[in-house]
Amino acid sequence: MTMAEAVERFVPDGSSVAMGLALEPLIPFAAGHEIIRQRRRNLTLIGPISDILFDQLLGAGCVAKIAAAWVGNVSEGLGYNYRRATEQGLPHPITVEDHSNYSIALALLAGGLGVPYVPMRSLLGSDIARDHPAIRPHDSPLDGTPTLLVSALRPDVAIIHVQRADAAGRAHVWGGLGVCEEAALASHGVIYTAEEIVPAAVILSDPNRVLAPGKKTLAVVHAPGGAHPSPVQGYYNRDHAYFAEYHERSRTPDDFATWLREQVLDVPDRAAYLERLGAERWQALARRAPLLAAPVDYGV
Amino acid sequence: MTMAEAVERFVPDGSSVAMGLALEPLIPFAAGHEIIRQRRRNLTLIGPISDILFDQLLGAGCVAKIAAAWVGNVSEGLGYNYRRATEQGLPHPITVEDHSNYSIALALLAGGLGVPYVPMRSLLGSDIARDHPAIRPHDSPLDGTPTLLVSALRPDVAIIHVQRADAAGRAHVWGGLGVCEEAALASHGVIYTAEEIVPAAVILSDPNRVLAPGKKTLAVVHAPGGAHPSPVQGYYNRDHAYFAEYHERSRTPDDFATWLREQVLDVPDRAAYLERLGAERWQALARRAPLLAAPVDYGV
Amino acid sequence: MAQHATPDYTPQELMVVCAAREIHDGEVVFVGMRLPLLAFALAKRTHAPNAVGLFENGLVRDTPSSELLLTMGDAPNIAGAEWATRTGALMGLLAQGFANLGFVGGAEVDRFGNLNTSYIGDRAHPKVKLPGSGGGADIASLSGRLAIILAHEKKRFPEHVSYVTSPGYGDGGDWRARVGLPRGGPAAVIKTRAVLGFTADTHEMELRTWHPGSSAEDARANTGWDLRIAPDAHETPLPTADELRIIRECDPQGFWTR
Amino acid sequence: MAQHATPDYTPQELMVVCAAREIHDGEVVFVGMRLPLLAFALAKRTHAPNAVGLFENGLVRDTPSSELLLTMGDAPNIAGAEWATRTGALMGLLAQGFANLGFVGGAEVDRFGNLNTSYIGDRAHPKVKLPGSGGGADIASLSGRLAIILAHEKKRFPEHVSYVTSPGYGDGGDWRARVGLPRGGPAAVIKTRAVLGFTADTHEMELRTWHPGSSAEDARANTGWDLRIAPDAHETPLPTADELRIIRECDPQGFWTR
Repeated sequence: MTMAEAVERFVPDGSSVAMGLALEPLIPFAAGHEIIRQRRRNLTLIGPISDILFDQLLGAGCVAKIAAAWVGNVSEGLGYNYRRATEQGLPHPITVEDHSNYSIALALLAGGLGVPYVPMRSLLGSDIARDHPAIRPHDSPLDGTPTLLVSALRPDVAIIHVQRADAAGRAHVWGGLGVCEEAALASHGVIYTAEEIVPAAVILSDPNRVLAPGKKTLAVVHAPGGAHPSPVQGYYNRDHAYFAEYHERSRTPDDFATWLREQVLDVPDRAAYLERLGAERWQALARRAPLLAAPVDYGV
Repeated sequence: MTMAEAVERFVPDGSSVAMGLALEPLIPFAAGHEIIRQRRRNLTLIGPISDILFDQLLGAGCVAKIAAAWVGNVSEGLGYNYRRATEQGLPHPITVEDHSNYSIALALLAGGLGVPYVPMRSLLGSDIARDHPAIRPHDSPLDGTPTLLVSALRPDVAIIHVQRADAAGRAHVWGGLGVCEEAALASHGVIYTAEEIVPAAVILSDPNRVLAPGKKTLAVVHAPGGAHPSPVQGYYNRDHAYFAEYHERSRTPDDFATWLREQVLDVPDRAAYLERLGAERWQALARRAPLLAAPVDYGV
Repeated sequence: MAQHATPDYTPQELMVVCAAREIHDGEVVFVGMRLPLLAFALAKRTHAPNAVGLFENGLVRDTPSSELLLTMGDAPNIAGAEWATRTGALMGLLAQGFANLGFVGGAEVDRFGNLNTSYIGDRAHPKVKLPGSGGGADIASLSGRLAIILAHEKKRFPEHVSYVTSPGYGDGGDWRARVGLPRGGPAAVIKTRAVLGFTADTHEMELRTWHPGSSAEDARANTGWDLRIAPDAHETPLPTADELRIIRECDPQGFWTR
Repeated sequence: MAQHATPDYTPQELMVVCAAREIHDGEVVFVGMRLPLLAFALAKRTHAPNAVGLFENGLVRDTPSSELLLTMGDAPNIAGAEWATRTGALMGLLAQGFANLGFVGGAEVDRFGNLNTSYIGDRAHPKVKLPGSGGGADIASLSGRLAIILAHEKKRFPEHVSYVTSPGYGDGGDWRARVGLPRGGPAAVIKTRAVLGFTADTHEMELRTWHPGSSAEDARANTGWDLRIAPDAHETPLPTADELRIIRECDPQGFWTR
C-alpha cells in the first residue's frame, strides 16, 4: 500500500494516533509528513518522547490533543510549535495530557491487557498525577500500598517504523524498543512503515522478533528512509544536524511555515524528500559497518 | 558454577522456586533432579503448566506448596504424585494455590512491575477465584468494570533453562517463551542452566534476545541436555516416550521410588544421566536440520 | 461437490471434523492441544484457509505445524510461527476480544456448559485431583465463542459440576454478564456420540446432532439431566473422504485419532 | 595516587567529574542523557568499573557506548548493550528498586529538591511550557538516590517550584513516605558552581562544596532562599588530569562539555 493510501484510509480526522514509540529511533517521519500533506485535523497524538515529529504536526495544525511524556527536540531542547500551541494557542489551542515515560507505557500496557487500568508506584507526589483525567490515586485494596491507577489507552492506530515487514503484515524490529510492543498490542490497528518489504519466510524464520500478530495490521508501507532524521539500527544513523536546523528554522511561525513548505508540503513523497536531502548527506548517515546478531537456530 | 553448587547456595529449604516457565519446553529437569538429590524440603513451586518436573519434586517430598495453573503430565494426563499428595497427603500434605496460565503470568508481571497487583477480567465466575488467597474481586474504581486483582508473586529464585548464556549472567532464549521473562524480572534472582556457555560477545551481539539484565543473575550453570525430556528449540526435540514411561512408572509409590532411584538419586549429574539414557536415544532426539533466523544487523 | 462420504472413520476423527466445522474462515482460533490441533489443520485445508491459530505458550500460527504435535510447545510448532511471544502478551489480546473461538477439553461439563478440570469431589479432600485449568479457564472466560471437546460418558455430564474451572453460562441466562465476564460462552460441546449447542435465551445445553450409530435417546440416556433436544436436531453429517484423508495425513499413526 | 590536578577545565567538565563521583562501584545507575552519559563513562573507567547503566528506552549497558551520544537512542548506544527491552519492563525493575542511583536534569529545583521540567508559571496559561517529564519523574520517584544536574542561576533555584514534575522531598521531612513513594529522594544537586546535598532529617538542601572560583557566599547569593551551609562544606576537589583526559576522549569535540 502507498503511504498516501494508508493515511487516507486509516488516519481519518479525529483519530488517536500513537507514534514515536521507540523514543528517539524509528520515528515515522514519512508517515507524519503525509498526515500533514493530507491536512488531517483534530488528531490525538500519543507517544512517550516524541522528538520533533509532534512539534511539526502541532505547527501544521493537525492536533487537538497530546498525551505524551515529553514534547520537544531531544538534542536541542524546547519545541517552538509546542510552546506556541500551549502558551499562545497558536495555530489553535490544544489539550495536553501529561505523562511520564512509565505512565504512558503502563497506559498502553493496560490497553493491551484489556483491563481498565494498571497500578503504579511512580509519580506519587508529582503534580503530573494531580487532577489528571487518566491517573487516579487509589490505595491497594490488597495491602494498603499507595498507588496511582493509570487508565488504559487504546489508540485508534499505531504507526510504527520498522526495519522489515512482509506483505501479510508481520514486522521485525530491533534496537531500543521503547513502547512499540505495548502500543501495537493496545491499538485497534497498526500501520507499519518499513525500510524493506521481505518475503514472509524471512519474517517467519524468527517469530520471537515479530512485534505483533498480522491480524493487528492495517497496512504495510514500503518507506525506505522513512524515519529520517531519526535513526534505524543497522540502516542509518541519526541526522543530528537536521534537528539543529529544525530548531533554528521553527523559532517563529513564519520561519516554520517556510520550513514546512520546503520540507513537507512541496515534497510529494519520501523518495522526493531523500532526493532533496541529497545523496551525499544521506550516504554519510548510512550504517558504516555491519554488526550481525549471532546465529539463532529454530531447527526441529 | 556447578549445578550442585548453584542449588546448594541459591535454593535453600523453604525457598519459593519458579520453574517450567516456558510451559512444555526448556524445563530445567537437571536442576530439579539436583534439588531432589540435595533433599530440599518445604519448597514453594511456582509455574504455569509444570509437566512432570513438579510431579517428581512432589513425589520426592521436596514440596510444601504449589502455585500453578496445571500440574500433571502434558502428553499423558494426570500426575500420580500430584494426585497422591492432594488426595491422600502422600508423602505429606501440600498446599495448592490454583491459578490459570494468565493469572500466574499476571501475578509474575505484577511482581516485575513492583506493584501489589494487576487487575484481570479472566476467571470471573470461576471457582479458581473463589476464596483464593491471592486473587480478590474488586470493581474498577475508574469505570466500575468488574475485575479480579491478582496479587504480585516474587519468587526467591527462577530457574530457567536456556539455549546459551555467558559467564556474566546474560542469556539468549528462543522459541515459545511462556512466562520466562515475567518470572526472571519478578524473581529476586535467576539461575540459568544453559546448553552452551558462550563468549559475552555472542550475547551482546543481540541485546533484544537477552532475557533479563545480568544483575538479576545468581548463577549460570553449563548443563547440556539439561532440559531432557522436554525440548530445546534448535538443540533437541521432546522425548515423548520418556513421559509415557514416567506415567507408567509412577503409578504407585513403590514404582515411583524405584524410578526415582534409577533416574535421579543414583545418577550423580546430568552427564551421567545422558550416558544412562544412551547415545542412540539421545541422538535420535537431536535437532535434525538447522533452521536459521534471518540475519539481523545492529550496525552503526 | 466432488467429495464422497465414507463410513470408515473413528469416533475421534468425527470429533475432529465436527470441531473443524466450528471454525469459520478468517477467524482467530485459540487452538490448544490434541483434537483441536487437528481440527485447526483440517479447517485451514478445507473451508477456513484464512483462520489463524493461537496457543497459550505465546504462539500465533497462520499455517498448521508441519508435523504431528504431542504438545503445543513441541519444536515443530514454533518453527514457522508468525509470532512467538510471552503468554501474558498473547492472553492480553484474548482479554481484548482477539479470539473469535476457543477450544477446551475437560473431565466434566454441566447443563450450562460449566467445565471442571480441577477437583472431582470436595475441594479440600478431593476424590480425584485433576491437573487444573492451564489456559482453559482463560479461554473459556475471554473467547468470543467456546467449543468444548470431551468423551461422552454419563459421569462426565452431571447436572452441576462440583467445581467450575472454566466458566460456561453459570446457572444460565445472563449469568456471564452478571459476574462481569466481558463476552463469550460455550457455543458447542463436541462429544464422542453427539454435538450439543446452547439455547439462545436460557443458555441451557441442547442436543444439536447425534453421530451415526447413536440417537437422540442415546444422547439423553448418557446425560445426567433431562437433556433438551433442539427443534431441528438431526444426525451428524458424515466426514467426507477429503476430510478423512487430511486428518490421516496430519496424524498418520493415529496418535490422537485412534 | 599518580594523578595530578590541573586547573585547565570547563564548568561542564567539573560537573561531569562531580556526577561521576556520585556513582559507587557495582551500582545500577539510571543514566539518561547529556552530562550523566559522560559521568557514567568516566566512573566506569576510574573508580566504578562494575557499575551498570540503564536507559529509559529499555537499554542496560555494562560498558559505555563507544561513541559520543546525542540521544540515548543513537545506534552506538544499542550496539553492545546487554539488554534491549521494552521501556515498561525496564521501568518495572526501577519500581522494584533495581536502580541505586538515577540522574535527572531540569529547569528549576527548589529547597527540598523538587524539580520542575513542565510548566513555568500557571499550568493553564504557562509562561513557558517545558518539554515535560520524559522518564525524569519516574527516575526521581523510584531510584534509590537521585542526582540532579543543572546550571547555577538564581532563577533556577526558587524556594518553591511552580510545578513538581519530579518529586524530591516535597515539603521536607518524611514527605516521601507520606505520599507513598517507595524509597529514594535527591542525594546531590550538581550545579555549574557548587554541589549541594540534603540534611538527613528535614531533607532541606545544603551547600556541600563550592567549585574553585566560587564560594559559599556566591552559592547563597545565587539561591532563591536562605541556603544552609553544611558543617563540613569545602571547596570542590579539582578534576584530575586522568579524569579530564577520559572526558575528552569521550567528548573530543566538546559537544556536551564546552
